[in-house]
Amino acid sequence: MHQEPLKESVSQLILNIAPEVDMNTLDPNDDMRDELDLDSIDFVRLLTSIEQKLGVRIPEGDYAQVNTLQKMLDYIAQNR
Amino acid sequence: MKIINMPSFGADMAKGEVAHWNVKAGDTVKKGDIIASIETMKGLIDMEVFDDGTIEKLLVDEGIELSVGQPIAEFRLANEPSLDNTAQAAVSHAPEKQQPEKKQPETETSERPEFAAQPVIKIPIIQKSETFSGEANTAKISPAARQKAKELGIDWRLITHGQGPDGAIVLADIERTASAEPNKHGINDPMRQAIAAVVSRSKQQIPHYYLQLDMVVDGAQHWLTKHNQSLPSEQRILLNAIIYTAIAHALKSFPEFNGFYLDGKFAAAESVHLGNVINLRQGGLVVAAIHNAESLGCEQMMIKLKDQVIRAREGGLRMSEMQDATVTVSNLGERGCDTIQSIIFSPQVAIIGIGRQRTVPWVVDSNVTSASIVSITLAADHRVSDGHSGARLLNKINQLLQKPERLICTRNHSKNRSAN
Amino acid sequence: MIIDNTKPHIDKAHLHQLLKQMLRIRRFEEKCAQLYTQEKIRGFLHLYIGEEAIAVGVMKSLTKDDAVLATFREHGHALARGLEMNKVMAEMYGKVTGSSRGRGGSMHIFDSDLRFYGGNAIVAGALPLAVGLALADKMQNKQNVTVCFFGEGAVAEGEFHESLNLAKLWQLPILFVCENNGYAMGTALEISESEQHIYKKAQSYGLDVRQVNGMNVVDVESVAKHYCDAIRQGAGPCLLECTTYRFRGHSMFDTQLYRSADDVKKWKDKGPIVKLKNWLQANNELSPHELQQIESDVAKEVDSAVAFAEQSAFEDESDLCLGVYTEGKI
Amino acid sequence: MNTDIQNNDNKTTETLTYREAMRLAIQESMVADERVFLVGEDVGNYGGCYAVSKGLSEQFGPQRIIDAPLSEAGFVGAGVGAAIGGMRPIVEVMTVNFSLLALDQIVNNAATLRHMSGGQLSIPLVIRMATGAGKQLAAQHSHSFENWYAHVPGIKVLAPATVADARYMLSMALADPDPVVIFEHVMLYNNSEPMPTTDDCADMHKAQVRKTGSQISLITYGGSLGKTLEAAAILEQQGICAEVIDLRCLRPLDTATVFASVNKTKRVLVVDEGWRTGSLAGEICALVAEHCFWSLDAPPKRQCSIEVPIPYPRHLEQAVLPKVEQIVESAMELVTNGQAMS
Repeated sequence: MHQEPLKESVSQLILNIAPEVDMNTLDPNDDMRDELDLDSIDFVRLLTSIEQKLGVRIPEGDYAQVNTLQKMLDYIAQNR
Repeated sequence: MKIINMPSFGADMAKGEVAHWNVKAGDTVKKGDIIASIETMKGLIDMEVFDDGTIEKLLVDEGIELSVGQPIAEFRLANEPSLDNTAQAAVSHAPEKQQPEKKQPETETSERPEFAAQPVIKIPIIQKSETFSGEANTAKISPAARQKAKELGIDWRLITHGQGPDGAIVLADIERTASAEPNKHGINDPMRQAIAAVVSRSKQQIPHYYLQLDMVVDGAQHWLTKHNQSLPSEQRILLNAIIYTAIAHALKSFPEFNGFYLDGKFAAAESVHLGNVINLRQGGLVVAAIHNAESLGCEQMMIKLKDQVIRAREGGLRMSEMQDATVTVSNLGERGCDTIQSIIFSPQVAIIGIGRQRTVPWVVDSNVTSASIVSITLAADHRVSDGHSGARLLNKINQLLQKPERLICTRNHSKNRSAN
Repeated sequence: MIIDNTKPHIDKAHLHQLLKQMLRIRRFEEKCAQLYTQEKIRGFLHLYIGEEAIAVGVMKSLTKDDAVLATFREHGHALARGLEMNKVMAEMYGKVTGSSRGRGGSMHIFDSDLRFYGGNAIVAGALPLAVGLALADKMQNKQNVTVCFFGEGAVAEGEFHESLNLAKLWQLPILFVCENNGYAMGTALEISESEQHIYKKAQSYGLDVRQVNGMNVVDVESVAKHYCDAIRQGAGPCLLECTTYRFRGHSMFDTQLYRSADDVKKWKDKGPIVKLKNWLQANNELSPHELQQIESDVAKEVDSAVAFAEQSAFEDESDLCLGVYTEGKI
Repeated sequence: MNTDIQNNDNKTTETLTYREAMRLAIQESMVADERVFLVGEDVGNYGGCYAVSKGLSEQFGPQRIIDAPLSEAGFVGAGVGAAIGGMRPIVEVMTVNFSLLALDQIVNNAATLRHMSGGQLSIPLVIRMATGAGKQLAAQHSHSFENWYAHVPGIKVLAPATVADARYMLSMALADPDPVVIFEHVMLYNNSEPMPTTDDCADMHKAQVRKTGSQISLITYGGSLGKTLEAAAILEQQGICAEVIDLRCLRPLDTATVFASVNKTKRVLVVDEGWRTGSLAGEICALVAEHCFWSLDAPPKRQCSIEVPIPYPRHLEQAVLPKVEQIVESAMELVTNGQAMS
């Protein structure tokens, strides 16, 4: 899956914020914020690290398009 | 021309007086002649001249007290310029005291004590503000225990009675509270025990009363989206930051909700140290104080909130942050619930809960529409305040929330904006 | 007691040298007095003016391996023993170029190469050291003499009794030289000692003793030479009592109430330099030009010593603790 | 008590007394270096007030085992002079009580000359003195002034408490180029231990952990080591694990060993036969407060003699000196914070 390296780096960014999370039990299509118990500040920190590390800015308006891991990966892939 | 000065005959001789001149202007003298007798605290001592020459002028009369080194006569050496080379001249002209060269460190070997006025070191008297803003309790704790508590991130203040001499908290107390597996959930988790101790004491001792007000946040949310639109995610402001700022600014005008109730008396705090309840990822919570929150704008409040959450989760909160909150705000985040009825953190006297943002049917001018609201609750100590002022506080928060643009800037000086 | 007439053959050059040595001390001490009034020298300052003949006379009979111990009135002994005037003056200033890195000052001048084991601020403090140094020389069968100078005030100290007894008991090679200047600080000998003849005290321990006029450098030299030779051949400890007088106060801050001005004047006329100078001039052994030459040489030496001290630096504070123990090397 | 030591070297014996150990040390150093000699009151014919130098005069002769008259300032000063002069003297001052007459020579000459001469004079001198109380010799003959000497920069101060230290510390002191004062507690002379070897004696500057422990550091030296070890044994039976540190060197203090122990155990009790005010125990408590403050779980404590002239009657003398029971009680109080042990 050509997205493999991207998934790897996004997972790492998530682990920086929620170290105790087990990424492989996360269903890529579940709502990340619920599953990983990310509150608004955690979510903003995640977006910030994506913007800084992967160079993709996700405006507030598009938050709905990135609420699952899979949708986030697709969104990033399209906008890099 | 050479100046003869009041000679020093000993380290502890600061002053001298010409008791009697043996010479007058114009007299020629030989090296070693006694030209005067000097009155010192030990009595009369002869003063000799160290060169052949002539007394040009006597500069001081008998009986005048001078300090050592003051000129008393002018003297012309016998054969100007005498055979003495520079060394002699170096010595004879105005003699400075035995000073080390500039670059040398100041090692004053002259024992004549410098009684120059000692600079009076003005010890700044710390204005103990009459309103209480310091240490909550005066319990004693051993340095080792304090160190261990810091390492384990335990707020030792939560331990009411240590086993040390007259209740001092010692290492064993800290280790007992930390004796369970630190990362295992369960009632004997030291964090859990510490929280249990506080909340049960608060619940039993503090007569809580509860108020709630639902506040429309559409205006604030709209302003936020426009504000964040062009900003990188790092600088975006969350709604919570605006609500915290509104609460902090409102509290400035309601001192009876911001301070400590101790030994039967309430003392309002000088400024608003807003306790921010941070839920730790493995469970449990820590309360970190945002100092002087009443003077922060929501941009700065956002930075503070993010910073404290990061440090709380990495165990980096400072002891002072964990101790001196004067009022607390609790929120359970977006997936929390509609309203929170909180327990006050003794010895504080109020706690404000923020429910999750939700859309509800809302009647405006008898038309039913929808609105996005947040339920703000206040739990307060009835010994200190009453429902009437609690309600006015909640309305003040609501009023500030409707004008978010006013909350953006950092207030330079909270004093001159006393509201109401 | 007068000395016998085995005066050694004395020639003019030797006498000029004695005169120059005494003048070096006299002018050095006068310059120190001046510098003290200008606060360039601090602490205590005890001047040797009037007693120069003793140090100069005794030092002439010593080899470089002999050991010398003096008292707080030690500038004359240091200069006569051969310490550079620059280093002694720098020590008075407390400069790091001084004989003891500026740490001792006027009363604590040392030079281990010349075995000049310094002054000592404690009256009679050096006497036991002299006993030990002589003991060490004897144990290592070295033919050295240890010379220990002290004032008549020291005889009242227990260490005087203990040291002289040990010296004779262990038959040690020590020449004790008592500079009897009549006053222990402000206390005249008459009111401090039951037996005022110091040499008689020493005799009670079995030491070979002699009294000599401390103002006559030639007599002092010849008696000292006689004793040093005897000691080197194992005669055991000897004591030389030199009657002398200090023309200045005990130290700089001394009103000298304990003696009369004409008493001082009387002694000054019989001073060691005046005595030798008059004798030489009377016997046409000292022309005005020669005297003037000696005086100007001495003046140059004193002035350059002052300049050296003025320009020298103080010891850096960071070296303060060096030398307390050996590992803190200096 | 095995008093006479054959002088041949191949002598092996099961045990050695403290006195015999010091005698062997002197004998050995005098054989090894002819610059070494012993001077002191009654060291020759009489064989030494505490019989330490018994037999040495016959072996080395009166020129190297020198009986001195009662002139402490005299012969101690002579020791300083001889050391400057190239010898390696061992001066025996019968007891610290008499050393007061020689303090001027020790402080103003021995300790000071090297520094004050700008490093020119070296004084490789060893001064040995008996010290301490316990033999009912009353006030003038029962002093403990190790703290006086440990206050003076320029000398080193040793307190050998074991037979091994008595046996091997002297040669280290003689090898040191600076003056060293060795205190031998009067109550130790009859102690007997198995024949020690050189590795039973660490470097003279080092303190030694005589018993490891985890709950409290008992720090002591010289004559008090025995009672401190006894107290530690009693504490062990009562479930308290005490560590015992023997300082051995009182100047310079081996602070590294002290701090390591206190930082581990969190509590410290210093046992010192000197009077409390201005005592070595005070110095150690100050050092601990300055350097181990953050690991202290109880205030540093001292067990010293009561501040009175040591009385002659036995029961009073014992009442003045630190006792085993007191050490146990103080340690117990520190460890249990005054509550009964659960």
